[in-house]
Amino acid sequence: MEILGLYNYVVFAVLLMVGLYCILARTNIVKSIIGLSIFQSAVFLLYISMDKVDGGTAPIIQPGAPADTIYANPLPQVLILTAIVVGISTTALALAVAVRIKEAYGTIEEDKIQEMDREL
Amino acid sequence: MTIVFSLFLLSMLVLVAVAVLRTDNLFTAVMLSGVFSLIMAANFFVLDAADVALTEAVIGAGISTVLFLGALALTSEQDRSPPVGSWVPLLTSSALGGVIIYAVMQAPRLGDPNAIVHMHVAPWYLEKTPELIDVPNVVTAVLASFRGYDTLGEVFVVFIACIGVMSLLGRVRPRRETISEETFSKQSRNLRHHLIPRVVGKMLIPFIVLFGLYVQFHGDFGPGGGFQAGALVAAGIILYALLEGDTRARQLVPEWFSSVLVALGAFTYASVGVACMVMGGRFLDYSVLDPHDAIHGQHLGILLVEAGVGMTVAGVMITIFHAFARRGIR
Amino acid sequence: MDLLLDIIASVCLIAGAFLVFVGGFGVMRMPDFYTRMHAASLTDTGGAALILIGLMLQGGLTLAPVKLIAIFLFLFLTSPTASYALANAALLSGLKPVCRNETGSALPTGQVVATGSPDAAKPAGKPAAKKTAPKKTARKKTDAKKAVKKKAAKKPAGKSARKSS
Amino acid sequence: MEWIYFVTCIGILVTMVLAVVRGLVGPSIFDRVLAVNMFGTKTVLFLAVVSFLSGRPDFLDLALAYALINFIGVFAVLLFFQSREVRRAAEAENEARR
Repeated sequence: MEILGLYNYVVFAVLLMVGLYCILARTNIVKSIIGLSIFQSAVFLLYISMDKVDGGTAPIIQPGAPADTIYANPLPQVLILTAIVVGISTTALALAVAVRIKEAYGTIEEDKIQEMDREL
Repeated sequence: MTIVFSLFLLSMLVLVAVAVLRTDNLFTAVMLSGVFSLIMAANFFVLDAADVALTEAVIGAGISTVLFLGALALTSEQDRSPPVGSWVPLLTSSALGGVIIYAVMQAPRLGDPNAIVHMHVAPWYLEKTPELIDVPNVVTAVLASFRGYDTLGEVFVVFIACIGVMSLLGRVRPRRETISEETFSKQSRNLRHHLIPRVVGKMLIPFIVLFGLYVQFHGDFGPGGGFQAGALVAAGIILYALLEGDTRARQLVPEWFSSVLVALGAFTYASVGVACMVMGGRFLDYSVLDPHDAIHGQHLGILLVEAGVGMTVAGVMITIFHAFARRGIR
Repeated sequence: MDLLLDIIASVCLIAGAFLVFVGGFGVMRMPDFYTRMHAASLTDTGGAALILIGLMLQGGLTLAPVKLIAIFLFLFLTSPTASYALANAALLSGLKPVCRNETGSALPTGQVVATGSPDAAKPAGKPAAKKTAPKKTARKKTDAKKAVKKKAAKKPAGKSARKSS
Repeated sequence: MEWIYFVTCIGILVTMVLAVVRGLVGPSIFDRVLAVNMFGTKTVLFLAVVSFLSGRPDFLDLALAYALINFIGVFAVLLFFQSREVRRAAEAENEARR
């Protein structure tokens, strides 16, 4: 049971690894961006795992709820809520850069782009 | 209960992430990352984060896939990375993973009520929100009022990202990838000849926009707020653009309008803060907005600020989508 | 009364979960894309309907059943539309259904129907066949079963014709 | 009643796993799109049942949002495939020109 309580964090670490490996090992830029978004989601998962309280409920106070109702921690939720929207905007920016690279070089593979740069 | 659900969802998460990593086809990767974000949203909901789950749902399922597909259409579908020759990436990521796993072994288990995170400011927020702000949704209260400064910063980050996309994919016509007129004329840029999707989709657009407005103005009482609402409204417009073509969508929501929306939202947010200063309070201290009733002032401030956030997010999403879609036409 | 409601809701929920599971099983086990889609879309709507009705019975007189009805309606509209769009995309890009003839051997019948090879076409057209394909005389089939299949194949063919014009 | 919800949830989760496996196995890309679509429907149901299980039916908003948004992705896929042949032709033209 104790180890299952840490499962969220282990998955967080594994997702970080997958995301980082995707960024480092793949030369395709779009693939790297997808890896980046996996990395990002791993961080979201870490924060949201922290907000859970046993027997709690979402931090929206119901009018008729008993006074001893336990609520989840609202603070990580606020941070991640904004981070998701910021994340999609920055991903869009990265994709825009990738599109411009494709137009300029005709490819989105980093190794080929480097070759072309060396030839110049 | 939570643990059982988490077990299923998190295992699927890892499976899908590894599959995304292994596939060579970028289209497959995008589809699988759609599944990834769906699992993530379900997981957020199980972990009692309703607002975050709603955000991830709208952004991940609705907008992210469309943006990635738009980018794939402009770049390439195939990942032609050479097979990995060196051990450096694997070693680096394993080292990172090892360190983090070692570190999290000391972390408090999931749902521990005595974890340090729950000791500091969180109880204060939960306790004082009914008294100081009187909004049922504590997340909205913290987002818009207690940490309003932070959210203002985030809105400006989104704003700047939008400017970046616009300047990258602006009006300049690309040189190399021009296609002949014949091929160009064959390109279909909408789904107008598909009768069933067109009818059903158009039928749903008003409901999506209406639901977006509901989420916007019900955000004080239930899950929701400006971020989710903006993305929902934008998703409605994007659906219209997919069905009727980008040109028509730009007649519906002209470009100047979405740009003005982006700027106006950020401006509204900041000017509410300035108005607070003018009325004798501190920046983004809404209590002074109504001299007779501090709580009413807070309500007014949150309403205005959330409206600003909604406008900016909707404008940014629509603008980014148009930028990608128009690039595809030329 | 409450007990009765509980029992009906439980039956609905369990039956719905079972149907959903059958759909998932079908998606795993069916031989090709189109049959998989059949399994997914049919049990999707059926299972979803049962589960949502079960929840509605438990919702009482609050806003919840209204929202559930809305979800129900939207799922009923969007799920078949999405299936249509998907099948259409698959047919357009040339994914052929696997068909079996009477002897049981796999035969790419979809190919024959889609290309409409002239040797298969016979001049005597049934009215049903005429109705489904009034313009394309070369594609008339005497076999009514094939005519039904042609309905499915006709749409993308007409579309590509319009697209290229 | 609680355990009925729980069993339903588990049934839906197992179906989600099956859909994910189909998405991973393929073989054609349409199978993957089908898996995504099916997964979306299952997520709607899962969220609806969990909101009853946790005793907060007001969170059905989430399921509603999913039901509305889910199929936009499928339309994007349809459009993507429609323009695919043209893109390939354009790519071939560019290759020939070089």
